[in-house]
Amino acid sequence: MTQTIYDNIVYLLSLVGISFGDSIVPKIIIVLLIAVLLLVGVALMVMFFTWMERKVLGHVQVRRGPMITGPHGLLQPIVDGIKLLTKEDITPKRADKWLYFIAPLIVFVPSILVFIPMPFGQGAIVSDLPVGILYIMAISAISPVGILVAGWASDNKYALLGSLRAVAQDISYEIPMVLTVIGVVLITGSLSMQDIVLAQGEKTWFVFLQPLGFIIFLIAAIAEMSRIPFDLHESESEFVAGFFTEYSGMKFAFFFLAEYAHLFGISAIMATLYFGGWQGPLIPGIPVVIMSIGWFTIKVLAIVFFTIWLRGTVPRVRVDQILSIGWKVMIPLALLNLFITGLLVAGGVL
Amino acid sequence: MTWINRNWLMLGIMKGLVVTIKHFFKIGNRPVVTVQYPYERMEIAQRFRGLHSVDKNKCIGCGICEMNCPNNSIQIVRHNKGWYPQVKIGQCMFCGLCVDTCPMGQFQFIHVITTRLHNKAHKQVKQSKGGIITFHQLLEYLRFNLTLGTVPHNHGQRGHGTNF
Amino acid sequence: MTETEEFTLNVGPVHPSTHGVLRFVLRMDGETIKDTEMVLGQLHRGLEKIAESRSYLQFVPYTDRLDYISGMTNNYAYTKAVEDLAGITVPRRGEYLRVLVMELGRIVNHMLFTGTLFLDLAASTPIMYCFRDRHNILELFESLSGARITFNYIRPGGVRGDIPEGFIDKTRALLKELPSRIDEYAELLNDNEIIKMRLKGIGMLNPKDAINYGVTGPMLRGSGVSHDIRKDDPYSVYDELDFKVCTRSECDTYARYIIRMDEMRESLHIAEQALDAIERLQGPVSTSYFPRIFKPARGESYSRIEAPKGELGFYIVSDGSEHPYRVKIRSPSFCNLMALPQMVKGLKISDLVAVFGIVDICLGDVDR
Amino acid sequence: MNIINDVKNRFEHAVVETYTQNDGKEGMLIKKESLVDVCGFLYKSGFDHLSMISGMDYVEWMEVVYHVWSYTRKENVVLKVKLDRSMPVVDSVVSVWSGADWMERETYDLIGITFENHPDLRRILLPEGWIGHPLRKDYDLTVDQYVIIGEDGSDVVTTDASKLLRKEVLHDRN
Repeated sequence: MTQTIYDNIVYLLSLVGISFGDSIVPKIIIVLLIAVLLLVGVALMVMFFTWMERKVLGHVQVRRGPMITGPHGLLQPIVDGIKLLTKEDITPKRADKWLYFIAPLIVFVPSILVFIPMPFGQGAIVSDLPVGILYIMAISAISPVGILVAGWASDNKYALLGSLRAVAQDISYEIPMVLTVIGVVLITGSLSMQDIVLAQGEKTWFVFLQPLGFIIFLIAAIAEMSRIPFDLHESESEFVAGFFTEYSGMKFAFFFLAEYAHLFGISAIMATLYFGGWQGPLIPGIPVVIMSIGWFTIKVLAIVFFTIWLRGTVPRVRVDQILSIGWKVMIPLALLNLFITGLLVAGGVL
Repeated sequence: MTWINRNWLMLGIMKGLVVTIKHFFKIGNRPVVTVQYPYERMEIAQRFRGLHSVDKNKCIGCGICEMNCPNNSIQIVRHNKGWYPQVKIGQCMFCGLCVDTCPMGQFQFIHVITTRLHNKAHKQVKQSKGGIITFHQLLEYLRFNLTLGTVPHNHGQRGHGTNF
Repeated sequence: MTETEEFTLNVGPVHPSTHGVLRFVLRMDGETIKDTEMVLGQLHRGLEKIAESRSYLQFVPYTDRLDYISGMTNNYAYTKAVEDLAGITVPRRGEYLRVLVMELGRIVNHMLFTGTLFLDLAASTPIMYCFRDRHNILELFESLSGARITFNYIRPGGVRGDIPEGFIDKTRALLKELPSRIDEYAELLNDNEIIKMRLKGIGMLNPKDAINYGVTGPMLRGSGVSHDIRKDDPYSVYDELDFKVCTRSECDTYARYIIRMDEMRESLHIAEQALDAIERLQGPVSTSYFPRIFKPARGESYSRIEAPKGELGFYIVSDGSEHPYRVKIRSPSFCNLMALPQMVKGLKISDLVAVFGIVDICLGDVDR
Repeated sequence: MNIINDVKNRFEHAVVETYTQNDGKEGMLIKKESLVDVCGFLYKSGFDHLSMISGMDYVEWMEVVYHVWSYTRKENVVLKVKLDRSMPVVDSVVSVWSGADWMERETYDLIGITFENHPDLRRILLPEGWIGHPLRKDYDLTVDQYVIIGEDGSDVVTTDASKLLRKEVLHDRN
């Protein structure tokens, strides 16, 4: 049984001399604390991503990116957040009010829930679910529903077309993604994220064992994250802003948060599945927990940097092309990868 | 689609990625070209057509500039016992015909492109050290951004963009 | 078979990829375009009517506002019509200076074209690189004319002012630097698989249709018709310069994009020759005296030049008075845009954006 | 310019007179009844590029001017048709050059010349319902016309400025 954040907090408290028996109230308080910690952590990460995206893209494009607010514009995400919160929240006259309101939440909540079985570091996992990766895949499959709802409820043709595109793309890329994940699971023999990380500590990073699987996962992940070249969710040159054309203010902020939380989530999954998660060389003198979280963060940032770099290089793929790549190329390849992995695992090679 | 099947290596995208990463790390002659406007300004050419200025002592108020203005934005008005051209900047399209046709050569463009309000806001931003600005300065900066003409104003109150 | 229902999609007038204020009314079947209708006129300023109440010289700054991306060629097209009308000849040094600025203007236009085209395809980097280099050319224009977009530089009888101090050196340095920049665009964009996927095989316009629709400029040359007014109906000093007409026969948008890349290089070549000539020749750049009250004889003239976007023509009728009796503008954007419905029929809406980007219009030029 | 002679030979009575523009381009004034025939003949003789159509208002009469260019022969030719100002009607040449479509619409819009047999003769630059044709010499420039959004979302042209959203338009004029 691996340690979770909860266990660690209880352990730390017992060190200071606080302990509690079976009473439920402190437990709930600790759980709520963890939830807040998770939210804040994700929000901070998202803020950092938005800053990093603007900065990296700026330097790719011979610009500087944000410079005014704070040193090198580090406070820019906070200013942006304040701006978004203070903006007028518009609901179109003919929109389906209730669905229009609920859609950002349907998109936002799963993108946070994804982090529950995510091993951020040694002992830094909210809950080590035995079905971890399956849970993640299942939860992240909810957000297309929210996108569809948002597009439909806006009563706007751009939003509707954009959401249909987004859903078609999400669904068609989830299949190769799950199929490649099965390859990893076959090698590990467990669905738990923590076990996958530990297995990579014993063997080697799965990116070396599963190169084909990794490439398929990478492409599918970029599509799932809805980043250029697969950002049909927005497709701003055709559909203005895709499914959130009509959204503004707080609701838009939710979509924005969800998008970047999704980016974080999928980068984290990729780091966990293929780059050894929080595993990495330890420097003596630094606590293992902090060191492992550091390694995890570095890996995630490297993946995010790659997506931003890619965004600065390539244009968007057309909708029929993206779907035919998904169905005609990615899924057969993912099946091939699964087949080879299965053979190797059955043969005892892996 | 048949096409992509033949280009699995995506060499073109790789080449592009190399170009962009070169820019990111500033390899070769690829510097950042942004000019941080309130703090630094670009050099303005000698012939730049900014706001107008007239040498008060030499202008004879002949009205040739008024005649040559394509937009009728120049009027000769009385000012301190003399007649001088007055330019409606909001209407002017800075073609330079008035300057070219001035017989005395005293109608000129000066290298001023910002108005008083802009200058004030820029001063506020400039005074801030190291990019950290106070709340008051932030408000001033926001007001400067808001009054650039995109935001609707109350009726009767003119936008600052045209009220130079 | 499932039944589908057609619907109308309104794109514009305010939309990220209409390059201004153009409105499309699309009849769509899902994502496929069945029919395109364009609603123009949101930027109609009545320039032709304005011309009737301005003197010949006063109208020059208005031509800057036509195709506000390449003001120099607009100035020249109008100026040439006036000079034809009145029979004015310009000193050769002035003509070379005009050719220099026009060819630099062509590079400016094509850089903006490249940037916005790929911005429409959602690649945000090319526009930054293009604007970086465009800025350097605009600096030159600023030192020449005093403005960066609305030059009012070429005027009947010559140009507004001789070259300033240090202009030759700066231009030479720029002409040395630009080829490597253009090569870098090519490296970044030309071989990119996604760009090829997006641009190849769409927006087809066969040579016969292209001619019949009155499409001109790079659009026509992309359809395999080797025609360039600079070569076939030479004006200014183009018959003394060495350059070739870039033509491709694929008839698709990718060919039209590559043609613009090639034209940038050709323009650099022309600009170099023009710069050499300016350095070599002595003398004034404009006729010694262009009358302030200018009354050409009765008559009419039609002059057309190869503007970056296509054939730009001015038809001027004079009744012997100070003001032109009628100025008619044949704008390339207007005529090229007419062929768009033909090119996008049956394509996806994402292709509409790409094809529209490749037509390279400027709404100031379309609506006048 | 032998094309003019060709036209003269082919259509004996169509050419009223020939002239030369100030810039040396040869032109001919033809009768409006035979316009489409002459244009068809020109197209067949290689004049495949219709450079522009301009409408002219000479107060007493009206003219339509066609500037045509040949890609193969690399020659210009100018055609002119004289119209009655009270009823300016001429045949459309869209059947010859498809590119004439928008040019004729523009001419119709701005100067009020009607083109018969045009597939879709509507205003193009100005909204439907605009009063008058601006490029005519008797167009009343003192009347302000505004385009407002009507009840059903379509453009409505009005001379009544009181319904404008932006009232400062009026203030600025004075």
